[in-house]
Amino acid sequence: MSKECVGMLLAGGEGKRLGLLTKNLAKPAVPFGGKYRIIDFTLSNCTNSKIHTVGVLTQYSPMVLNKHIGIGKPWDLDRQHDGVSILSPFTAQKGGSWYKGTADAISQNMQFIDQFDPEYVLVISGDHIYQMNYQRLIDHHKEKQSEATISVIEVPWDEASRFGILNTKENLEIYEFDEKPQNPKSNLASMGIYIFNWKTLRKYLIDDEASDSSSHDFGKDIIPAMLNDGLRLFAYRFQGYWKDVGTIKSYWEANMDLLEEDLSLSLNSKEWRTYSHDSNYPPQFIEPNAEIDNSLVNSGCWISGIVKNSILFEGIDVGENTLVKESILHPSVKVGNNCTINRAIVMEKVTIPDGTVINGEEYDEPVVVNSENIEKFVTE
Amino acid sequence: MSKECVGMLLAGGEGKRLGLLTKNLAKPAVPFGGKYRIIDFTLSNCTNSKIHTVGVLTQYSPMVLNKHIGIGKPWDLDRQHDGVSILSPFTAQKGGSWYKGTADAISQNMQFIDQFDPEYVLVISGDHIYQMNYQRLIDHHKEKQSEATISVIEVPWDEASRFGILNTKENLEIYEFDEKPQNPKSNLASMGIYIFNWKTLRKYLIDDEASDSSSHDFGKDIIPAMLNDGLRLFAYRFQGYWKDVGTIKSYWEANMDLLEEDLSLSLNSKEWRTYSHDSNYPPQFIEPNAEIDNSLVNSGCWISGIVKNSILFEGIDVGENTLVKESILHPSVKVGNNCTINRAIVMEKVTIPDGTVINGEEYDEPVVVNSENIEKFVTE
Amino acid sequence: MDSLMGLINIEHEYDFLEELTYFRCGSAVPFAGRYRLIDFTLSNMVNSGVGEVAIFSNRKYRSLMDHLGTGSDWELAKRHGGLFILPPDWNDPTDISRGDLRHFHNNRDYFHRSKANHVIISGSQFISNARYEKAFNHHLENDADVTCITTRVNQFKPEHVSQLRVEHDEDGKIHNLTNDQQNPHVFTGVYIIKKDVLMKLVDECIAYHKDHFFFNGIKENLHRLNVQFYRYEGYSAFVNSIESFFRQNMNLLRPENYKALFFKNQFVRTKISNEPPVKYRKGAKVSDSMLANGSVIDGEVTGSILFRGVKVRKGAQVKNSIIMQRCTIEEGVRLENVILDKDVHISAGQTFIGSREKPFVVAKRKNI
Amino acid sequence: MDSLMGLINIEHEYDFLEELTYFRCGSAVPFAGRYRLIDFTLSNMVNSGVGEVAIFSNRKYRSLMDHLGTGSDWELAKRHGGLFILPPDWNDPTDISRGDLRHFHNNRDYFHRSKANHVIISGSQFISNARYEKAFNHHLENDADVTCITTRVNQFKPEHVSQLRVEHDEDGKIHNLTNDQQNPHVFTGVYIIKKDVLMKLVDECIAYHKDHFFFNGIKENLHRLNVQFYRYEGYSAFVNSIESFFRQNMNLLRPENYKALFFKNQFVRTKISNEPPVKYRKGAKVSDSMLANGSVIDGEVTGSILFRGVKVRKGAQVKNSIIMQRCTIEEGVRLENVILDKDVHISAGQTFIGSREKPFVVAKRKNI
Repeated sequence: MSKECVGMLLAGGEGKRLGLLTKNLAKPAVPFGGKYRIIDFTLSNCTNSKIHTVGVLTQYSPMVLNKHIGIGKPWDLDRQHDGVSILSPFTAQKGGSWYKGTADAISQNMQFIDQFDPEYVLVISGDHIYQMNYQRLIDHHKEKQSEATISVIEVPWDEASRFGILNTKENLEIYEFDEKPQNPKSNLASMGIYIFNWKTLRKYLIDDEASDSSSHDFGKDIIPAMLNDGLRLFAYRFQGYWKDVGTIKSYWEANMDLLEEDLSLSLNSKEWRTYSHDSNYPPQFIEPNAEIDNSLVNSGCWISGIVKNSILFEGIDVGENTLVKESILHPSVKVGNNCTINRAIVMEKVTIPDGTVINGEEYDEPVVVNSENIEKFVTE
Repeated sequence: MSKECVGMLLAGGEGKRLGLLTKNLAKPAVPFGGKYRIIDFTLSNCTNSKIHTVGVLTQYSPMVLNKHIGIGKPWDLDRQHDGVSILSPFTAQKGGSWYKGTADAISQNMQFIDQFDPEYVLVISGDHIYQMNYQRLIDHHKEKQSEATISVIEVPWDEASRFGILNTKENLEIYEFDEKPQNPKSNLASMGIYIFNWKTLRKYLIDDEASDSSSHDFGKDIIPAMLNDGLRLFAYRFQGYWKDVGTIKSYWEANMDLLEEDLSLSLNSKEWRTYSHDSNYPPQFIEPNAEIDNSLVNSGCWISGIVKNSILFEGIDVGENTLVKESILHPSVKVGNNCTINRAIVMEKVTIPDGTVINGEEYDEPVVVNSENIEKFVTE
Repeated sequence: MDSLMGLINIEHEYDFLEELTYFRCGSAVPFAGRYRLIDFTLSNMVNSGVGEVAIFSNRKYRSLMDHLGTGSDWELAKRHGGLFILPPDWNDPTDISRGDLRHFHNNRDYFHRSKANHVIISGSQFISNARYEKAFNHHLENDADVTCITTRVNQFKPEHVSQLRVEHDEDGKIHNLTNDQQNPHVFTGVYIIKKDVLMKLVDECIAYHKDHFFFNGIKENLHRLNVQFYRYEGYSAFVNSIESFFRQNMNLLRPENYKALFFKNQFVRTKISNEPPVKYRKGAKVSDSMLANGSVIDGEVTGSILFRGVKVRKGAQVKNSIIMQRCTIEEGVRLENVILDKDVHISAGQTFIGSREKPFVVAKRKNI
Repeated sequence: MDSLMGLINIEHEYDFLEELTYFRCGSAVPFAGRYRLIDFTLSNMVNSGVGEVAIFSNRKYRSLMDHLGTGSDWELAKRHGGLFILPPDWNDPTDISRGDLRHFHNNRDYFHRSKANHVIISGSQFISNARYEKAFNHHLENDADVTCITTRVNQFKPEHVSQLRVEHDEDGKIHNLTNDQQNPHVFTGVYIIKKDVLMKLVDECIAYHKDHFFFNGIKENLHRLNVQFYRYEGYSAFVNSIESFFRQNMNLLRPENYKALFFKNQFVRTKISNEPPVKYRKGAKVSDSMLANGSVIDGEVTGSILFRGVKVRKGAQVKNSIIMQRCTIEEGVRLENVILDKDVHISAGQTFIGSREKPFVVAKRKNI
């Protein structure tokens, strides 16, 4: 069964800079936005862009991620012949190997892609927050008769040296890929979203596998090799909200961004829905003395205290005379009475005893609280 | 969500003795019985026994197997909160490792089992052909207040030395496990089907993981350790058809067994259905000059010639004036005109040109034909 | 092995919720922020391990079908078993059955195909979060033909008037079902029956031209059947009028009732939505209320129940009201003791005030 | 982007297959070994990328619902889009619509909710394995209001009498739909229409008390609509009587027809069964036949079509017959030119012989 485009979603990374948040959890599975996991944004982009064949490449601590994706139902990807497939490392007659890099992960699953005989392969990763119609990218790719097209976003010039920068001609044809340049010639940063002609990519992947010196990475090896051979590569300019949630600070910020009134990304959009699992928690219950201001609150919450500028996942209790401020509470967190939680990220199922005070400093990284370090904050 | 029993289905083996049949295919995924794959029998046993939570442990060449199991629909295992989960090797903060043995595969997925908080864990493997109600095994296990119960089958005394033999007291309590004994004291062979109290097994798995000398195998390490500690272990006597299809000869025989009239295993049973994928091939078409005798023929076949004592999977053509005898033809095999196929196993999608003669010797292993060695048989 | 199959029989439930049932059957009316009435009985069945449930529907079942879909949100979309919505569709000219017996008669197949040997039958007006396993064990232990699930009413309300009362022997056998308004031992409308007894009684009822299975088949035969009762002790409510509908919604704003209905046993299942968390914007004031996801609040909400996707704009006040899915309440509106059905739009500046006993009801999709 | 939604309108298909439609609508009648008539048009829609299909059903739709289930076997069990079986269920006392217009009127929501801007409408009597993409492109390129899919009949048979014939201008615009029996250019009953044109015509038809959307809305308005045609060239058949049903089944035993219907384009989709391969036992004799899985053959079968799970015992002879699901034909029975509906049991030793023109039909579940 032939498909025009197969999506390959890289979800195997460990996300070390997210510290406690990814201790036993793949980064794409980290809770986000009061209801979602990070990968939901990319999976929803696939569904909304009518990319119905998606391979999800997992490797690091995949259990929660696998369970979350499950049969793909929330994304309408529970299909008989295509839909979502989880691709983990495996052994073959010549032995097995772990995924050594982004390109290697795709190489090892060539057989998976080949069975759909696609024209294009879309390579995306499961750790960015954005809403994007990949069909527009594909249209642009076709129009330019490109071999590979990379989605880019304009970043402020003074931050450009933190990104992989694409230098292009006026018609957006790429002539150079500059990884974290000291003196950037452009402010077009790669979003890690690639569309390739499968025939072309297939050849480069085979060559890349054979090379001992390669790190088997799209940005470092495959794209430079293609540029080197003079292939037609184009950039596609994306306009809208896009955020890499690679650190605790950027994770916190991206969550807080959702409270902005005029963000171009909207969870409430009817045209571009963000899909996730929905549990059967009852509606949230707001007690007579509760106050909630500028916050997102999910089902099953029971609010008796005050919640300001915060994101509350499902099944959370906020006790009486308690203040939760500029914080993110993951599912099933129970906050007792007379507590103050300020600028904190509290992880799933943590119970915070009465009277606890957790105070993050204003400009520091927010405090991450889990069931092991909670004791630190409890004053007897 | 607590479950009484979680099934863990070992499907990672390479099945080397099946030669060409498992060259790029996990053994449980090898086609069987005109429509099925070997694992269908075990998965159907789970469904029919109302074991709705099943982890399938895969490692070797899992692509076809994963695709076959998919979301578990044919077995009614496409469920939101449990159903079938494919468990592949993965990495964690301390790195990753391949499954080193049957017990190690379970150890690495303890977290998966723990989330269901089960009383019992059923360990089965995906490479045997049998129809069995696991609830009876569980009942027997409960009745005997056993810590671990192993399903056994009586084998002829003169073959007992080829099996793992359980020596039991009269009440079926096991006092010794004898792996391929030269002088067997019993003819009760282990079927590789275990039911454990999860609490007990969990402890033994942790100890076993810590041991450097262990091969991390249920039969070789876990069961002997339990017996050594004087735990109550019982055998459960299974009566019925059971076959390990570990070699090409036994694979062929087990297929041919399905043509027997009085086999206790029946594909046509309404009480114990064997579930598998069903494609949308049209009904089989039998031409005016065709003859079919004592055979199984699946949908989408187009028969012009003669078929005797054979098993034909879906989408097969048998040309005019062609004889197919005592053979197994996997899906989409096309046999031309004027051919003779005798005692052969022809693998998926092989096209056999007009006039080809393939003749397996009566007592030898049947000939396995794939798209590479087919040339050998073609006489120009 | 003894096992249960389910039947929700709404044939005899007429349009008991006035405006709310003009275009849908009562069982499909929204309740408690994100549910429909039928969700409670259906969840109870599924949570008690019932794997196949049929619904005998009568009229206006379209929104019920929309809500239930394939049944997958109740784990009932299966190859074997599952959910069967059975609208009336009979074309046998020789069929002489009447009332709900027509359903039983024309859906014999449903009962015959199943391996279950007992049937649990219910309507949609009894709201609870119950597990039926204990009742089923009681039924089996007493080798009952029928076991009626009952409850004790502590405070009589109008909705109890029509519920049958139970009189029983010392050994638990029901010998009478009456309308004695002083008797607090009330039949919930949920009962378990042996499948073979069910089929036999259906045949008898049809032969004698009866038209109500429970009244004619069971109530009139108490003397010759072994009819037991099992008393359910948890939180429950009957909803059979606008007044009781409004009051029973509001009762859930008492914490102890909310906890008893939603956090005892398993969760009540309902259609999975895909709504984001509630967005409380700057200046929102919400208290003493229950809100479902997808709502966006700028204004003031007290003592109210908001379903999914409700918008309350700046300066609007919503008090003691039930606001169903996707309603929009524009700036400066004041609502009190009001029920808005789905998709109602209230333009800026208006005021609507009903009473607790007679809430002001606005029908679906009205634009006021 | 231009896209298509589907509608299968069987409101006007009366009980056209005699005994076979006593208890089921025509679209649910088994055909060609493992299908039902509706599978062909439904598969064509799905294979052409249509993601939502509604069925306007009228009476006797129960077995249709059983067959289609959740729609998952046609890949139509989705959260968005999917399969909508819409039985008649209207309760609006102000509704004045008649005939199939009642369906269109009461299911406006279905059309409004979809993002598709064109609708492909069909009945169930036209059997083909078509992809509609080309017809849709033709429709778009000509900016047609309606595009009728047509075919050319080479040999007139009774089933063609009632099919409309197409007269068109040189530029492809249809100016007349007639009953001219000499005209081989036949309308298949399948057409594509702009959604906004559809909705407008529905309103007009209702306002003028019309009762047949195609006749009154389209055929009577050919002069003011841009109605184009697209000619389908592949294998096709009309089934609208027992005689054509029998003949069109038998026609599929000619290899070229079987190949043209089943191996062109994608497979025809149908309900997934779980039957094992056909078991040919020792001594079985089968030729010139089509067999579905689950059958067990000991006897002799020639020139016949056997559905799933049919048992032909030793010494039984089945010739030129259609044997539907789960029939059992006991030892020594002789059948010729016979149609057995589902679950028929023919006891040992009997002989039934019909004629090609008037096959002997045995109704469902008969035990003879």
